[in-house]
Amino acid sequence: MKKVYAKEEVCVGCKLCEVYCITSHSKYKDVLKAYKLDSTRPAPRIIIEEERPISFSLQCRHCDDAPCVKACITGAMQKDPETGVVTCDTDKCVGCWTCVLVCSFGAIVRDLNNKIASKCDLCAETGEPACVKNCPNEALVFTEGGI
Amino acid sequence: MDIVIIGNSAAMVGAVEAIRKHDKTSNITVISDEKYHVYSRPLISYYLADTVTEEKMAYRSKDFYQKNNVKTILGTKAVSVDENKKTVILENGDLVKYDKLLIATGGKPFIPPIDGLDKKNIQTFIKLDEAKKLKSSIKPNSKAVIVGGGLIGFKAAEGLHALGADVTIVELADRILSTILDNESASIVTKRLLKDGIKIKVGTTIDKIVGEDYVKEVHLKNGEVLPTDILIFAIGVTPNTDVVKGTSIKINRGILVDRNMKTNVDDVYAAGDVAEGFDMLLNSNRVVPIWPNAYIQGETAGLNMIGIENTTNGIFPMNSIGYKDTYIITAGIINPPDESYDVMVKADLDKNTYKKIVLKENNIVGFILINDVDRAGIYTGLIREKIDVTPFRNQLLKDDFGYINFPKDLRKSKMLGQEVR
Amino acid sequence: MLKEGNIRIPSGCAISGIIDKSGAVFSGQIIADSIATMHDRSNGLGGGFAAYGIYPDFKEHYAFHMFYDDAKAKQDTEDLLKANFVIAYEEKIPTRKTQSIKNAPLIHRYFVLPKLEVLNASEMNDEDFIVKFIFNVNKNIDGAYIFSSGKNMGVFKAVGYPEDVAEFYKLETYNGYMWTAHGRFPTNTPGWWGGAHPFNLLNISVVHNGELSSYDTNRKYLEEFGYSCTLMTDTEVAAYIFDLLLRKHKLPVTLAAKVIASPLWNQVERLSPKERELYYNLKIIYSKALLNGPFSIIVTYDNGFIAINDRIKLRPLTAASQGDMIYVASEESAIRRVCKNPDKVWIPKGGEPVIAEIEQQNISEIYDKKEVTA
Amino acid sequence: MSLNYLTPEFKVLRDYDRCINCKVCMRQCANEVHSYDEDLDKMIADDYKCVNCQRCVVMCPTHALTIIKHPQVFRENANWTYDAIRDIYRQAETGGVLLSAMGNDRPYPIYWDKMVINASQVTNPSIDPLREPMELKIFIGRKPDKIELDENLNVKTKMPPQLKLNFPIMFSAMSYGSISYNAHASLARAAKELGIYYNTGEGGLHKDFRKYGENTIVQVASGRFGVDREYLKTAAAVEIKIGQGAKPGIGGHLPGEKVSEDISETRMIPVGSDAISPAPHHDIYSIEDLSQLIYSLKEATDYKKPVGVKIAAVNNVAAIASGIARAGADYIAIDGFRGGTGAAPKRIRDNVGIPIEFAIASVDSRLRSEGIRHTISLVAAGSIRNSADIIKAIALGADAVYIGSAALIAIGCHMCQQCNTGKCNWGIATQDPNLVKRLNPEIGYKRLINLITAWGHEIQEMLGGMGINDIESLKGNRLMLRGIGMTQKELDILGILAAGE
Repeated sequence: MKKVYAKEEVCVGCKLCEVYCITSHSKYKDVLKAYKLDSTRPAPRIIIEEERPISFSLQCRHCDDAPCVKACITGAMQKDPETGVVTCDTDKCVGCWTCVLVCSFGAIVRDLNNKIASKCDLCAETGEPACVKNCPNEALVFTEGGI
Repeated sequence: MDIVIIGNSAAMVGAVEAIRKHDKTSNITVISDEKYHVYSRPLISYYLADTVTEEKMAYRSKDFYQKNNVKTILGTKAVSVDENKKTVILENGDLVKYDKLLIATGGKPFIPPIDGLDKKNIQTFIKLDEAKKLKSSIKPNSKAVIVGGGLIGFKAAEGLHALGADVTIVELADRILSTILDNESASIVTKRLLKDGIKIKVGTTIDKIVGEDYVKEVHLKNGEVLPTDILIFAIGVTPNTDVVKGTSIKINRGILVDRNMKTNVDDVYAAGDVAEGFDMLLNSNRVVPIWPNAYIQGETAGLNMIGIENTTNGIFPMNSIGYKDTYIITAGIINPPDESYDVMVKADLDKNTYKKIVLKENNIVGFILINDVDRAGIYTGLIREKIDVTPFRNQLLKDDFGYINFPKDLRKSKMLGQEVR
Repeated sequence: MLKEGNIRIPSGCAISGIIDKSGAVFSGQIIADSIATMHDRSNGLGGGFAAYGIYPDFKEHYAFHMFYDDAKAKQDTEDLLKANFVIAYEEKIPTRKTQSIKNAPLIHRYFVLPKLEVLNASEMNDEDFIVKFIFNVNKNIDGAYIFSSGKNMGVFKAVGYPEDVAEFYKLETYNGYMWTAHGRFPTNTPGWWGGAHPFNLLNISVVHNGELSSYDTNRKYLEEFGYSCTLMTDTEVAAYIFDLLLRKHKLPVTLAAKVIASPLWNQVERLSPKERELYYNLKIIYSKALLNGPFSIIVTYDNGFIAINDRIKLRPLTAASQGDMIYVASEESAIRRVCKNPDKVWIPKGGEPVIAEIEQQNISEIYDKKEVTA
Repeated sequence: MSLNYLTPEFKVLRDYDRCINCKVCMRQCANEVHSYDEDLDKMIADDYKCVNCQRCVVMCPTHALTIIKHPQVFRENANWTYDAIRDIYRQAETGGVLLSAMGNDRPYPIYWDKMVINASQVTNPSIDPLREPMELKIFIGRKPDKIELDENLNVKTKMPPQLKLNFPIMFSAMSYGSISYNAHASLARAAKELGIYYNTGEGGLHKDFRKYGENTIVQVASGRFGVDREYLKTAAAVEIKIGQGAKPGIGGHLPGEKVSEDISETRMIPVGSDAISPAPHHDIYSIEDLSQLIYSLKEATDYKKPVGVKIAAVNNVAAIASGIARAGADYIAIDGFRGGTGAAPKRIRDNVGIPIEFAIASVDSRLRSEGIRHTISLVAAGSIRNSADIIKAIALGADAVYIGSAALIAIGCHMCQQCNTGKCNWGIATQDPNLVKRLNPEIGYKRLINLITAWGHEIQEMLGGMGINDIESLKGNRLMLRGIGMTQKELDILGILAAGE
């Protein structure tokens, strides 16, 4: 399946991916409004690691054998059998963080405001991950089969 | 082929989902004494605390059985197994034939043999029915005594406190959550509970129960007497091996299984809290009664039952638990038994954060994280994959420890889609 | 108003050329009739003819055709001529009064050979000597212009329609084995006799319809080889390039054609290794001799002509054959006028030359034989 | 510390209605202009540090930033200008030579902009490059006077080595050290894909880029950095650098702090040591010395590679070029006074040398008058800004052009002229790994390809307009140019007529 991969050699550590991740998952799909108006502004679903000069963003790998799905105590975490996308049903999620415990990528974010596990859904709504689309240096690629 | 699963929880779901990925035709029959659609057992404390409705406790969607073509016999207990005739005997005398059998009966609560157990308002807390019962009997300011400060007791305390009960935990060990916490981390958690008025008695246990029809007070071994409206036993669970008693299926603490989750008897498998499977850290068999293990073991059993060779790498204990704003994630060996382990700790007791990593040789074998729990799974992964942490050992405790601290090759092999399945 | 030589003037034109490959001669009336058919392609500001084989009596002598604006120019030129040449014969070129031909200069011809002692002192071969002399006269003697300088051939040109020019020069009285004609349509000149076509240097004459976009590049390239482009016309440049390629660099005429209308690089890449090597060198060495822009051109030399278009054929050119006769012209009508039933009529592709040569002469083998047989 | 008289050159305008405190600006500014003030809960800016590189402006996701020239003025004075006064402040403060970067930015006339190009009307059909072939391929190298054939039409001429260019454009010499690894990677890869050449500059050839050797011109400069047998063998051509337009007569100095391990290996000098290129080659004090070096390099490369010479355009450039042609060079690159640099003394950059337009015209005229123009190729450099400049350069007599600044602009340079500080926020003129990675060669090479392809299309369009379908027919075709607003003397030197003539 197509996944987001980071090229750390050209990640500039600007964190625009985070800005656009938030925007993409905000009820406004606009940076300014997401930040200025959205009272329930979501947490970014991206982890940015930085130890200069290295930096990269890391998001859910949508593992084939997703441990988070198996470990989830509520059944909120699901892997779509068709698309392979792992998503968290926030209605079911109770914020027990078992997924956080088992995700070896550390890619699941605790959204403490909403007490739900927050993770990359590959911007399922728009079909193209906002982080990839807006990465100013093409350090993120959305592709099949790794890089 | 007829596949029979005794049990209707995580291991069952793991097995069914694994089977149906490859095999759409075999008959699957699920037998359980509980009458409910498969639900999430860990959510009973959330149910108790009113944070989830019964509706939302469904572990899988309502059409789970139908979608997976599973026949269910719910509300009827399986009482024994005839491994020679390949038959499960139900409490109503019905016989269920199997070609492959998965025993996933889970655990049963342990209640010590003490005086006064016959009083009312004494119960255990591992099933939905028990949660319902508890919920109906509790009233604001009810005095609740929980015997056992382990995972179940801890969550029960949270739920009861949320309902306005006056809660006291009685724990024999010197700290609560003694299997997953060390002293320092337990003190942080204890402090948090005390702040909410939850009382904790450690180093002692129940001596006897006093009351007429209903429980009235509990006498502790240290002499203390606790006025009690409701008494909950949460000392622990033991593998529910009743159904195989008297068979040739070998039991130690739980049903002994190999790495395919097969018992010593052909065509009989066991998974979940009832099974005593391989613990990769102890390098021996052990009952690890936690939800994720149950699913994974069920999955492994399911695959092997339909002839797809699959082994688990083994399991190890891991828990994510919390009380309101206090988060606890732990895994593996957290209290090293001998000198051959190394321990790294970073604690900030003012901020109530605690990070402990236990290493054996060059591998992480366990950790405790209190509050600073983000990305805990990276450590879990390092344990699970037995990755040599030597190159970044001194960075393990960093606040923002992550893939960036991995050697480049390791990082890239993990991150860039070259992960080994 | 500036005339040719002071400014570069583009022009449109009609061209026609006829050769009898057997070497038999025929009257100038035929070419005059041919070019007259294309009257509308010229505007009366220039017409002319090149005729080969017309001076059999002086066939070893260089025949200089001269325009003089006045007696002084004539005197100065003749002084210089006499200092350098032995003049076998000289005369005013016979003309007849023609209504539409006006303002004729003095028109003379001289049949000459270089004086041996002067030639030897110059350390040049006689052709280079002649060329230098021509450049000298045309550049330095005000009002004098040598417009024809070959052997056994001559150029006749004037300001006027070509058919009037033929009448003026009494061309029906000349007989040659090869003729070309030109009718001119300059865009911004009063018309100057010297500026009319054909353009000639030694035995090479050029009639040309077109405009060289590469003019300045070609011109500067030629200047490096000692050519002096005094007329600033495209035809002059084209003539010199042929002079350079054919006379000085001894290229076969087929290859000269591939220089001025070179194949594209992607065509070169598809050739055989040997040809690729040849064209690679040819294109690189003679890149600035490529004639760029629209043209159809007939270049006549001793024993034949080459007619060719620019490589994307932006100007008309039709060819025909009947027996030993080869015809080329801007328009088929100009051929049909003098050859009612040709054996074959064709329209050459851009950059593909029509080469027609006297057959009984011993012609060195040329590269592309297919192109030889018109 | 005494008072610094300098006021900020630029002013950062932040639209707080749009600022979302995302700190992208802060993370992207190597000059540390932006910071987040916790007390104010606002992003703030230190105008003093701003060099107007516009990285933050471009990166800001809400377009909240604008950089303007600081409105602070001195009392109006046509003589003591803003720059004149500030330069004195700087020198009074530091006691040092003023350094600057990129090309001469003084308001000298730009002769490209005083020339206009011809097009066909009526008498000569313009050619549509979308329909008709249009050749841009050229060859750089010495050309024989004539072709020699045997009787079977086999070529007997020995063709000297040629560089084949699909476009009459090459990337100018810019050393690894002055620009980043990723900048080199972008240039090299683009050159390969385009079928043109890039030039290592004088800093050696990084081992990673040897694979681009067929599209690489290696430089041999006065410091001889990175020059060894393999370096010469790897390249497609060798260029002796005598001078560059931005600083004729001046050597170079790459400070030791920029000499990283990688650069050290590439330049073949110790890590951390200053890389000093002497002003002259100390083995070339005369034209005959140059000839010796040319032939030494030809020997070293078995006469299989063109050896060119790059000089700065100076007063006597025509005679020098003639000497170089006769000294055996295969091409001459002439760098005009607006050519860029990674660092140059400002006074020299702004005052020494002549415009490339004149240099090319006079060199071409001179070589033609000597009858040797066709024996050598001429490359024009020094601020070629667009395809029209290229058309004009070639019509004036160049065979090809070098582009340096334009190539860097294509990959992100915003002309802040601070290359010498090593803090290039665009990852071009820097060795800071944090900044270098900002230039993604994957993007960079494509942008370069786009630029050259676009210019190629424009050149084809303009050629077609002139009725030309081969760039060769534009070379020295000065009739295609006309001058506007020039003196007769200038027109004469350029060898062009005035518009309307």
